[in-house]
Amino acid sequence: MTVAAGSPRAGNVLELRGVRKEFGGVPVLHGVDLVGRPGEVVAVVGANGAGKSTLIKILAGALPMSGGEMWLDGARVEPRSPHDAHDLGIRTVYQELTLVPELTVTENLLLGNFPRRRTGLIDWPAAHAKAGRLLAEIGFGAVHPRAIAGRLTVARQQMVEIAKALVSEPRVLVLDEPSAVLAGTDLDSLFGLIRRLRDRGVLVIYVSHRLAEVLDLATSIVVIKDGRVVTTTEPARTSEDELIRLMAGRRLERIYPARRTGFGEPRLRVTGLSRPGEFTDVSFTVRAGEIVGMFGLVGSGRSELARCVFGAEPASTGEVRVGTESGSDTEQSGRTGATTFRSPTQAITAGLALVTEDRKRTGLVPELTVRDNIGLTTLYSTTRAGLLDVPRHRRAVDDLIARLDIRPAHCATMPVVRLSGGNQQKAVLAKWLLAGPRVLILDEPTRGVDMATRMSIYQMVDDLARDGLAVLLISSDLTEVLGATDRVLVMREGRITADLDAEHTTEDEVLGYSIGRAG
Amino acid sequence: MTGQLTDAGPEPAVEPGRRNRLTVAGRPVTVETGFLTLVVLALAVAALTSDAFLTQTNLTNLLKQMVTTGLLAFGMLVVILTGGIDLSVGSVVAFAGIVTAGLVSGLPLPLAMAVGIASGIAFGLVNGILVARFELAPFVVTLAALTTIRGLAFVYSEVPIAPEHPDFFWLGSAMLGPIPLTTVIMALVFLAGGLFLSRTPAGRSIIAIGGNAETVRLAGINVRRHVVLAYAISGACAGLAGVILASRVGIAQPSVGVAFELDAIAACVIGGASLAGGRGTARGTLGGVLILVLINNLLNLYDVQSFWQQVLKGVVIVVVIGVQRASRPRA
Amino acid sequence: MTGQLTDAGPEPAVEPGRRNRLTVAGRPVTVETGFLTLVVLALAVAALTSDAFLTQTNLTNLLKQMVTTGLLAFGMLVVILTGGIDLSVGSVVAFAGIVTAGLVSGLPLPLAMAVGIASGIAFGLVNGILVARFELAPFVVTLAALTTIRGLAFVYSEVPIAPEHPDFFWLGSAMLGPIPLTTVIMALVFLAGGLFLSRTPAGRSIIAIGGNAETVRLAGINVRRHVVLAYAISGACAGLAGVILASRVGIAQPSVGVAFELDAIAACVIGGASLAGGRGTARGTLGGVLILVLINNLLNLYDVQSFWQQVLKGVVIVVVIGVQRASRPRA
Amino acid sequence: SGDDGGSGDDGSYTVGVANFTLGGPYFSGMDKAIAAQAAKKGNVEIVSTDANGDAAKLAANVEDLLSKNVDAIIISGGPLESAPAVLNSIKAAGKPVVLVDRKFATGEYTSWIGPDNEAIGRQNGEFLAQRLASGGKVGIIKGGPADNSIGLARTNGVKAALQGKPGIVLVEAPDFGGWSSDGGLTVMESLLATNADLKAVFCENDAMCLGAQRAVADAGKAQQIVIAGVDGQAEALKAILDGTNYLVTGLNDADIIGSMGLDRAVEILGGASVDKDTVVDSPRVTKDNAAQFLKDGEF
Ligand SMILES: Nc1ncnc2c1ncn2[C@@H]1O[C@H](COP(=O)(O)OP(=O)(O)OP(=O)(O)O)[C@@H](O)[C@H]1O
Ligand SMILES: Nc1ncnc2c1ncn2[C@@H]1O[C@H](COP(=O)(O)OP(=O)(O)OP(=O)(O)O)[C@@H](O)[C@H]1O
Ligand SMILES: [Mg+2]
Ligand SMILES: [Mg+2]
Repeated sequence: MTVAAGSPRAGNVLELRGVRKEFGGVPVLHGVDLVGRPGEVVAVVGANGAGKSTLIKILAGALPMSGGEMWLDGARVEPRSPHDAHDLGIRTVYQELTLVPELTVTENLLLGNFPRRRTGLIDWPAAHAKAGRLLAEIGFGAVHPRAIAGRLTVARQQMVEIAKALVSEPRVLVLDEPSAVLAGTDLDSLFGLIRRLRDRGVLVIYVSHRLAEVLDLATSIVVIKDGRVVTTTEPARTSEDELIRLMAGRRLERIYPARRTGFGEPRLRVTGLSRPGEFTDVSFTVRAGEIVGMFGLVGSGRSELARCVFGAEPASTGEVRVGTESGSDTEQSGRTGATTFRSPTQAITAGLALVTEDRKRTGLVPELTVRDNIGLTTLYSTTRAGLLDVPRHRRAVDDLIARLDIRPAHCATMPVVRLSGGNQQKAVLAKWLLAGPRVLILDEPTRGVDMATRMSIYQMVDDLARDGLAVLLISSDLTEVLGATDRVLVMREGRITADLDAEHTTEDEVLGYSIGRAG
Repeated sequence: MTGQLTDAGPEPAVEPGRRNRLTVAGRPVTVETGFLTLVVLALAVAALTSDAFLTQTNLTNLLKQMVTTGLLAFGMLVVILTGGIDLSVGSVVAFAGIVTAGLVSGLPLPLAMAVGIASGIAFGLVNGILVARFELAPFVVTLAALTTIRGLAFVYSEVPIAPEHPDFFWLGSAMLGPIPLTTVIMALVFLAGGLFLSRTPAGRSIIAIGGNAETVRLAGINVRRHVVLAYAISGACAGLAGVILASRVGIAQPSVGVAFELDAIAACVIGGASLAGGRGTARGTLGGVLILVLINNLLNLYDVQSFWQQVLKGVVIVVVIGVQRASRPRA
Repeated sequence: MTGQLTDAGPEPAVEPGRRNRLTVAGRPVTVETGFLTLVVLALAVAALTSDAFLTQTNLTNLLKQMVTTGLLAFGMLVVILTGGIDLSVGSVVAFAGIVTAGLVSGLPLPLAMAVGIASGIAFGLVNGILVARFELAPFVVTLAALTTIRGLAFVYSEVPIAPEHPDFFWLGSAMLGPIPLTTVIMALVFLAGGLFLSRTPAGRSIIAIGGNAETVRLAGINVRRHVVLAYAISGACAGLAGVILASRVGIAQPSVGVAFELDAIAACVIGGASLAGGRGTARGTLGGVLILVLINNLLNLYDVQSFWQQVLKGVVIVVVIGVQRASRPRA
Repeated sequence: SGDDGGSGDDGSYTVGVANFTLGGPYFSGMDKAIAAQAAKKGNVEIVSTDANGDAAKLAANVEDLLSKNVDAIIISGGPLESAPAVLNSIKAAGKPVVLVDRKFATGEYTSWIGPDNEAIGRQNGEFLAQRLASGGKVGIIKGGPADNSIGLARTNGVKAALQGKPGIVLVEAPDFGGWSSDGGLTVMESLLATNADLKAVFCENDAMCLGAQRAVADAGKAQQIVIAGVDGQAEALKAILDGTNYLVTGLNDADIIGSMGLDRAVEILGGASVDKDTVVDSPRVTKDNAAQFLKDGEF
């Protein structure tokens, strides 16, 4: 789509022309054009590292552009700070969570916009009420305004992030992968919200790797590959397959590998595991070669369960057994009657691995290099004469970087924070694969991962399972849970409510168990 | 609830799924109750074990001896909330005091005092600008300031200055009934400061900055300006403390105030502040000051020999923050 | 490259996507080169402006003067890398020194020295356990330790101890050619320490812990044990520094070492360490020590008046970390 | 002469002054007195250093001075007890060293000039004994731990004079006043809380006494408690002269000691043979003679 030079096309709220960005001489965006009118939902899709978040940060005033132009309502603008962008009516929800963890939801929402009394002091009751109203209006009433933000689940934090952008109505709302951590009704609330805003004439810029929802929501779709726009199209004129092909630059056959059969011995056995307030009497088994999915709504207790199985938190009762080894046979954990691993170290020694859901807080050491992050699990096992065997360590890590196609190619010595979100996720995965586990627990492993990479992750997990790895895949993505696993456990309010054969169940059935409608 | 006034945050809801580590009679011990118990317990023990403790002289002493640490601790709290630290306060105390004492002969007393406090603000602004604008580490910036300002105090006057001005003593020794005027001033600082932190946008922003500065910046708030403000407040408090201390002693010494910053920081942490920023209350800090002053007072009343006082003081501080920590839910 | 040995991290590749703020002749000034330039510049200025600077006596002095700060700074670096801080080192210096001097009359000299160093390790272990096991704030734990250990030093001996033992001086005054033995010891500590940080699992873990302790814990590494180890290393370095200092001065005083921690911390930060943890190198810290010692030495050689020395020292430190900061890419 | 130091050939010298600390009026007064005397002489240049209370830094400073090839070194050791290695390195460099105020317990020095602190204390004690003929409680405020033997000597002097006197009770404050006025104030406040019936208080230096005097005044006990200090700090002399309850101090005159120290160094450089130790008189200052000392007491 070419735009006449000179004045921007009438009716466009936002117009980007030839936006370029380089980081220290390395170009990331090569001249991106993007046009949006009021009441449109412009979806931006592209593989991990394509430059979507970079583009969005430029829109938000959080990053300066290296070249190009930005027009808003027919006027040339150049927001130099988030503050400028706010004043221009651009509100942004970033890919990474940006809440102040110590503060309440209310404060996170209203920071800078507090209702005040005549004395000039903040009116707290009014503030909480306002926050509550706002959350309810946009369908996130489940989030308590007085809760401390840092203690909420990632999903709820994401809701707060979204609500924050809507404290005053924006002209342009920019959402960078808002749906990645949401599921079920929360997802529906988000879509409803976007539609309502669209109908009110707000321009929504929407980044997502979930192509089905992109096709459903967007009015136009911009496909970015390696920092260039490859196509601008419309949902009616394209398909998921085509988009994937455009993003990846190649045709992709089937998303999920064929199912395996003939599972081996039980590898992970969890019996009667409980932790008050989080989950109750959970029992399940994962066999060698089996991939077991676990679905549930936000707050259903899956992540807590995983942490507990992994020994990161104590259980009050129950037993965890890996292969024939059980957690802490000799010494019962704490004062409780549980026989579980007392520390991640123990769990890892027994062959467990856990890819946590919050990579920023529990998956990565941000300032360390990619290589050091991945090597973390094998630090103590790759030594010679007490010293780290650097060449061997390096070879093993670099090999995985190549196998998982973590980008950019020379990223081994980059601090891991500088990777794009999806590539960070791959680095976390690599760390655990390097440890050579016998049981792999994945908590939302494909969050923010593009389709092509997802497929390679599924393929990799499948390969490992064929070699006898037992996998527990926790996910809020129904399609993934059904497609990539052999068996699905459904969790509701801290209990396992169903154990279904993945091949013979339906999305509706799983969802039903998760909200207590069926069974 | 009067607590509202000095609470640095709106009360959080009861958090589901989090357990406090200490419980008494089944009820979780919150930071506030755990801490209050500690203070009350300390006071009770003091009253029961020392005849001298509850005498009016001693109680007045306690009130007087809180003032310097108290003022410094409040300013320190504000800086700590941003995630910074201000090691220069002790030197500012010396500088503000000696400048005030030096000027009294030429200027009207209130003006001389204002200059003393203003000098504290000026140093605070420099600290703040170096930290916020030039993004230098607060620890080292204020450590350098500690050295430089101490040097400047000596450059201003190598010898102590004892002003002739008869009113010079007044501020430091006036009593409002049984309560020293300086204690009232300190209380007012905590009251206004608590209100500032809990009920003004600037105060809330300062706390939020300590929690996550980038978020606050992305929310369109000028982070730098708030950080500079925080250091200026600390400077102002240190300046005021310096003026009051000089007036109280009647002599301004360029060497005064060495290691004062340590007690101020300890008071904040004992009062529940996190040195990582974002957490801490005026009320808690005041409690921390009280505990520190109590420790000193009791060790003196029990006639504990000085070295053992040092040994015990350290041990007691660890015990106090241990209790404090145990009554806070796990992060 | 020998640098590998003392580098606490893998060399960062030329990092794409980051702009350095300083460039010289179009090439970005990295931390390393910027810092090195600074050191070389300081040395050049010193050599050109002071006749006394390049004399052998003075250079030997410089080497001697680095030792205490250097040893403390390395231990401090290890603690800082974990995200902690150790304020107690100055008191440990005093304690280790006085205990060694006290024991020399009864024990063989090496054994007495070993006891001095061991006492430092013991204090470090206590600090580490309080921080790691009880999750107390390092700043306050080690501040309390500062007070307690100082008190214990005085309890051990209120008066300085000057041992009669003729060999007591030896360690502090022996020379290997033009180089003081103590400097060689310090250099060995930095060499071994650099190796530890860059090439052992424990060292790498300590750095990672400072970056994100929870991630490290979940990776199966015993975080607590490593944190305790870090404080023990700091205690060992402080103990060694105390023994060397007593031997150098020829007399052990319970009051020695006040505020030593500040120079040690400053050296780490000048050398590029982040007080938030996770970033810092042995090599950089050594550079920081050199710069601090140079500042003092030059101010003396230029005959700057004492109080102005303090004023200037602070200013120079700010300038140095400013240059340092400017040559580091923005976060 | 330049900073390569005069050889003395032209009769000019460079003298290095190593101050352990300048952080107290007495010590900075000493440093100034040395410089003033040198200026008076005309041919002596002074290089002064400050160790900021750090023994290792003192050693470093002396090494720096030796690098600059000074002809002689004066050490104002303040509370420092001894510095054998410092003295050794000066000796190794073949330079004379003059100690002022503080005589080191160990090590070789060329000459020492200073007060007899125990005598000053005794002098104060005798004054108080006279004053409290009918007995009473005497508080003692110490500056710091006994690793500073100056304070210890002063206190021992007071005790020696007062102990065994009928009706006299000695009370030592548990905490130290840190040699400063604010420290003296706080310690006195605490002391008054447990000992309301004090009749007199002795502090190991004037700075602390000035603070203690405030605490006594605030407690409304200025009529009841008399004060005795040591040093002759200007404010103390004034308080004595004004007829307050600050009755006595022992003059420890930095001016005299400092100028004598410089003279001594120059004499040694000139080849004269000098006394090893010289005790400087410390006259007792009371209201009667305070005026005379206040005039020239300039620190
Ligand atoms: N601050 C930075 N410094 C250097 N390189 C950066 C920086 N930020 C991003 N990059 C690089 O820019 C490229 C684009 O990153 P960006 O985060 O925009 O990707 P993305 O399309 O949002 O990917 P994802 O789907 O994984 O979120 C990546 O190669 C990334 O490594
Ligand atoms: N309304 C709520 N407000 C705050 N916290 C909540 C709420 N509901 C649940 N939680 C918290 O959520 C935690 C359980 O969530 P957990 O992460 O284990 O579930 P999950 O099924 O993995 O959800 P998610 O998909 O978000 O990861 C508990 O610690 C609980 O305290
Ligand atoms: Mg992105
Ligand atoms: Mg979860």
